[in-house]
Amino acid sequence: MLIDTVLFYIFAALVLGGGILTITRRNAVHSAMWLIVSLLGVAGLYLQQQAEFLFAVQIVLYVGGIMVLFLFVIMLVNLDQAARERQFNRHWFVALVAVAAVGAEIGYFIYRGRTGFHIAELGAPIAAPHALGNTEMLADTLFSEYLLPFEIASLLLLVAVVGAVVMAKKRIQ
Amino acid sequence: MPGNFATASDVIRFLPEIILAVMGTLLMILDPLLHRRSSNAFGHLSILALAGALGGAIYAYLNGGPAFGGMLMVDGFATFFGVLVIVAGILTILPSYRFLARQGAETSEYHALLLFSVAGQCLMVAANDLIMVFIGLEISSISSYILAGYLREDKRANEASLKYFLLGSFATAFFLYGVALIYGSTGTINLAGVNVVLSGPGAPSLVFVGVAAALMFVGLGFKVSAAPFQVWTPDVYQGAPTPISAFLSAGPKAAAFAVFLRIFTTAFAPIGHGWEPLVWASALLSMTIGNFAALQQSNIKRMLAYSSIAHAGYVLVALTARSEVGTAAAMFYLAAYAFMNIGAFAVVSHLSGKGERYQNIEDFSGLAQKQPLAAAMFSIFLLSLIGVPLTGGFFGKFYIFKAALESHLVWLTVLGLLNSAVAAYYYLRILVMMYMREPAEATEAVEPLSPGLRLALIVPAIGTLFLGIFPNWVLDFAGKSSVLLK
Amino acid sequence: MLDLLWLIPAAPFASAAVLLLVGRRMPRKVVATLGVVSIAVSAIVSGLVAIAFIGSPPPGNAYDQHLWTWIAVGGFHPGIALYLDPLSLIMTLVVTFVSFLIHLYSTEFMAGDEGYARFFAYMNLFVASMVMLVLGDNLLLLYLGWEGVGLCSYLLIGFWYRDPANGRAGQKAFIVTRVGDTSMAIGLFLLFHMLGTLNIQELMARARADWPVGSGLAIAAAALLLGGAVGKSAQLPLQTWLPDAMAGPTPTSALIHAATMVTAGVYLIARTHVLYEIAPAVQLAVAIIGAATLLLAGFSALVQTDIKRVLAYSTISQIGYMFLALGLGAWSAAIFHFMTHAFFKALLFLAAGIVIEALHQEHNIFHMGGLRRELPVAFWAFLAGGCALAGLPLVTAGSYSKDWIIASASPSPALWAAAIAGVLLTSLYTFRLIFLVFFGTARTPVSKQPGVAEQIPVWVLAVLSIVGGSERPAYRPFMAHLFGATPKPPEALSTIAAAAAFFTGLVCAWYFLRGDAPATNPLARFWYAGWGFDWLYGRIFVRPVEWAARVNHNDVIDSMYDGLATLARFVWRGLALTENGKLRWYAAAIAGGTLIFVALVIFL
Amino acid sequence: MMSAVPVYWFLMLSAVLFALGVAGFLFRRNIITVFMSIELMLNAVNLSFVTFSYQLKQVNGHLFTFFVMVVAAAEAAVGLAIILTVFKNRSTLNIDEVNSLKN
Repeated sequence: MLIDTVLFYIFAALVLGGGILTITRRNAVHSAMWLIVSLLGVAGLYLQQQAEFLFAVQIVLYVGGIMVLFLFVIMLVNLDQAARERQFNRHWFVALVAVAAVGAEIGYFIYRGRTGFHIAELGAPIAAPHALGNTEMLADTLFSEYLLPFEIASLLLLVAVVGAVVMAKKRIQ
Repeated sequence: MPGNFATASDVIRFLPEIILAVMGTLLMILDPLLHRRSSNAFGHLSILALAGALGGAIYAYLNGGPAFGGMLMVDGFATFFGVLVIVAGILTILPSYRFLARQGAETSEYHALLLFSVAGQCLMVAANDLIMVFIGLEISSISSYILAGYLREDKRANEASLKYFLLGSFATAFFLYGVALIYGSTGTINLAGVNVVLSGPGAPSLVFVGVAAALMFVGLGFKVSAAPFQVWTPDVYQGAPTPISAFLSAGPKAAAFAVFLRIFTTAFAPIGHGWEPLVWASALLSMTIGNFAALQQSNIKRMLAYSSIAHAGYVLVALTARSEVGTAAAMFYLAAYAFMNIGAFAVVSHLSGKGERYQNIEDFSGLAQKQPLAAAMFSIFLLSLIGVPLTGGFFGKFYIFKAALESHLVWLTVLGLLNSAVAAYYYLRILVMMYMREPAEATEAVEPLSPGLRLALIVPAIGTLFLGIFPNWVLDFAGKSSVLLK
Repeated sequence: MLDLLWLIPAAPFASAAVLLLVGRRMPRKVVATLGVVSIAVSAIVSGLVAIAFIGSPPPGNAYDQHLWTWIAVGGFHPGIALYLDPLSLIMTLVVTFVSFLIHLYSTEFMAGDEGYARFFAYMNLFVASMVMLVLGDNLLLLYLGWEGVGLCSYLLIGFWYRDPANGRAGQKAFIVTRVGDTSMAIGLFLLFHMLGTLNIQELMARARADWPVGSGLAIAAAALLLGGAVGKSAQLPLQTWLPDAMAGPTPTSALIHAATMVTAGVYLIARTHVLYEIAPAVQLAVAIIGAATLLLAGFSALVQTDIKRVLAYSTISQIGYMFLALGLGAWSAAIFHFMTHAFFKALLFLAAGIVIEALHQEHNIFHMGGLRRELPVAFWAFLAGGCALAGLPLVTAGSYSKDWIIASASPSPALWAAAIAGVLLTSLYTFRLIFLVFFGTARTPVSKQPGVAEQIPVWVLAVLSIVGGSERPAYRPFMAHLFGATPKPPEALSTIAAAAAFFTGLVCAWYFLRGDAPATNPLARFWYAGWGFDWLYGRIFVRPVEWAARVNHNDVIDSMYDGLATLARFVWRGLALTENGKLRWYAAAIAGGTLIFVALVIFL
Repeated sequence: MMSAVPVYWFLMLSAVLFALGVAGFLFRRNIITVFMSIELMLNAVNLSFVTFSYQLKQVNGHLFTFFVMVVAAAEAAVGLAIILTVFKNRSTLNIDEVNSLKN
């Protein structure tokens, strides 16, 4: 049990440290790198909560796919110029207070409602996550109950492909 | 049920989306074959697709019911909004022919994205599960982001697209956080399920679900441009291609309102007293900000954007009523609004000229002399936006305020009426420009009305007047369909 | 015959639609024919309907023509339905008939104007809306007509749009009446909400049954409706728009801003008189507003230099009489005065139009003079109209209606005195106008004599201004069905007092008010001109007049509206700041909104 | 089986991460970094979903997370394309300089 707690702290540190550095580094490439660290931390937390499939997807899709895309774009644009610009706006203090307030608010109410999560459990759980193994259970649900969203997600991706092509095409005419 | 693939009835109830998705894909396939030869063909095909989807939606309604294990609910409500967004799609395409030709833009992707967007909205309005709401919303939004920046050489369109995209994703994150909290506190993301848990014994505390509702309000309020999440609207409407501004103000807005109504009057109905103050405040803020900001606005697209914010406020008044009459009133209003607003934007698009040079209210000077038909139709739309009797806008407002009064929202009603009094001023300014000024540069340069545009003006005008003179039929249907919880 | 009722609004509406859409391409003859004939149809139909109605009154002395059900949801079924009773019959008759004459006049008056088709389209639309307002059997139709006439008024005031001042006048009219309209809309909503029906007759019946006399709801509803009436009829404190509205073409001023639209407020109150009967406090307010307005507007009329503005203030003042009558419960007297006023005021405006046209758009009465011989038609018309307006006893229509009102006021000495003082003022400004314009020496050459199309309406109206009051004996029982029989007030004393006031005014005007310079500062001017002027007159009369004129010269109340506009601009500027184009500000707004919303939920 | 870590710790962590994302969105001037902040917010949401799912012994939350990831991928493709176009037209990625549309 102790190991769980220790692992949680390690991953949480990765998540938060990565997050903070993501939004404070001047250089966009560094930000992206720290974002990857943060995402890996989240992946670790998934694993800790027995979401193996999502752990894999997080690494393959997020770290391997999305972040590479980010880096690619950062390389494409003029980095030097971006780096020279002031990175924070003048009203950062006001914004910081606002954000702290948002965080505090949500945190406060999660803390207050922490007992609330147990109240609303819908009867008996469908099945313990381990009965079938996470990935199998996920597949089972995905291809029955969630068939429609799964199919429709393809439309979403098609839209994204068309959209990206439209935006990236050369001159009109 | 689990393990089974789609049944025949599932497919029938899903017909409009299938038609739209298939036709959209077809457009992309035809692109290399048809390109340059006849760019109008894509427009024709899209209208065909939308007409098919319209038929499909009606056929689906006749065979209505839940589909895909309760993911979708094809009922009167879904059909009403489905038909609405499809018609909005058709009315967007009609003025687009000339518009795209004038700007020298490709037509295939434009129409494909439009079809996809409409498909996403059809999903949204029928969604009975938060995951479908989310995916529908995203399909509709992502296509809209691109469409807003479709003229990618145009700096303004670019900027509109960027702002819409970044702020949209920002708001969506809040929405998702709300969904997560709902899931955490009720253990389900099915709307009916949420309702059951919330109204049953041992429901989670109001604070908890209330915060979730507030966060979801952020995401949906953004899409319908309700204050204080309306900030993007003027910039995006101004920068986007005019037919797309029209579309944004009708299709995605109506669909987002449909989701709004469905979630808040079914899933969150048991905690109505919790979210009512939020909607109340947002309604009042939207009306006031929209109307006052529009007062002195000189850019017509921005002005219509502010007016769109104000109209979102009126619909929120109906939502605040928390009654079936309110829901029906919102439905009717959105239908009327779609007609009058798309019509108004069609006139703006007609006049804007190459590169959308003419966007000022002064540019409408003397339109009545040059093109009496366009001016007369525009007058109908403006009068309807004001809420003059015999137009759809009047009945919409009347019905909304009636619903509000029945729910004892006296102050909101009075403030709403005061607001609509203020609003008349800026709409009439345009009327004055058209009828009481000499033609100026823009009106001198205006091109003759193409057949497509003629339709794009006359159809919404007929719709607006029809809803004002014979509102019965639509009101009946809305009244019947507003019973979302059986 | 009664089933032709629908034609009365339909004919002008159809003509307006045609003229708006294709009028520009039609030859002027066709435009004029269409514009006039459509109104003629309305007038003839209303004549036929009137004959049928009076000849064989329908059961209940009212006729309801249901055209189709507008909506039928949630237990209420307002229809497109017309309701004809003595009140709406009189209103319709007068409106269509006077409209017809004024349209006929316009065919010549507007002949040189490039916006010919537009003019007739708006005018026809106006007539259709006005008739709808009068005949509508439910609040929705009433409101439709109300908004419609407001819109047409706005469009017509700014008709000669090349002068920006005209546009401003139109906007001012719009904004000021809007204040009243909003009050009325809220009042209508209140009525509908509390009594659960839109049908006016049912509303009144239910109000009478449900609300005790003096109940808060009745007072609120009556007061809110009064707000609308005050705005539309240019009564205190919303009177300031009407003089500026004279920027419109003269036939417009005659039709909309004198004879018909501005009396819509009177109609509204008469139509809902039940409400005022159960809200006596508001009814008293109506009387006081009427009395105050008729005096203040009378003072203002006395010092104006623009011929049309004199008439405008006179209109405000005369509607003040109608309000006074309404406030006194003399409903029929108010409507009777509406009718005679429609005749003589339209006549005065049309005659003024002839004068203005003849003198190259000269509006200043101090640049006129001696037109008695140059423009005899205008002179005789003006004389007939002026006598009716000022109430030349026994021979003019105006005296019959006004004496009735004054007699009704006799129970209240203060109101009675105000009414008599009003007669004196009316007589003063009317004859000042006549003397300045038609007597003395000519200052501007006459360039045009009125043609047939202008003369016919003027003659007809002149005759009506004289004899239009003679049917009063028949009128009184006719209206009694609706308003209840009221005992005929003793009129002898009032008539004598009014006659005395009339002649005093006439004589004073002859002696004191024929100065040949603008009376912006009458005291000084009169000294210089050397007209018989004595210390008493200066002390007792001119000073108060000057004071009243200055106070009421639109400044006080106008600045209030300016304040409103400034406030709106201020709010706008604040809001404009939030739209600064910076994405991060927008995001901050969204985040801030979220913060507040979440806080609302947690802490509320 | 149950982790010794109280469930609301995960939720707190997720809330803080969400707030960090909001902060990044509001502070940063580089559009790409702003966009990355959105990814942080989405991850915070996902973490909440997984936690709740674990708590409820369901896989529905996992599925929602999965779809959020799919959507994130789609948004990334489209968003980066939009950002590239903006850069091509304006040669800047400073978010404050993209403000030609305003009152």
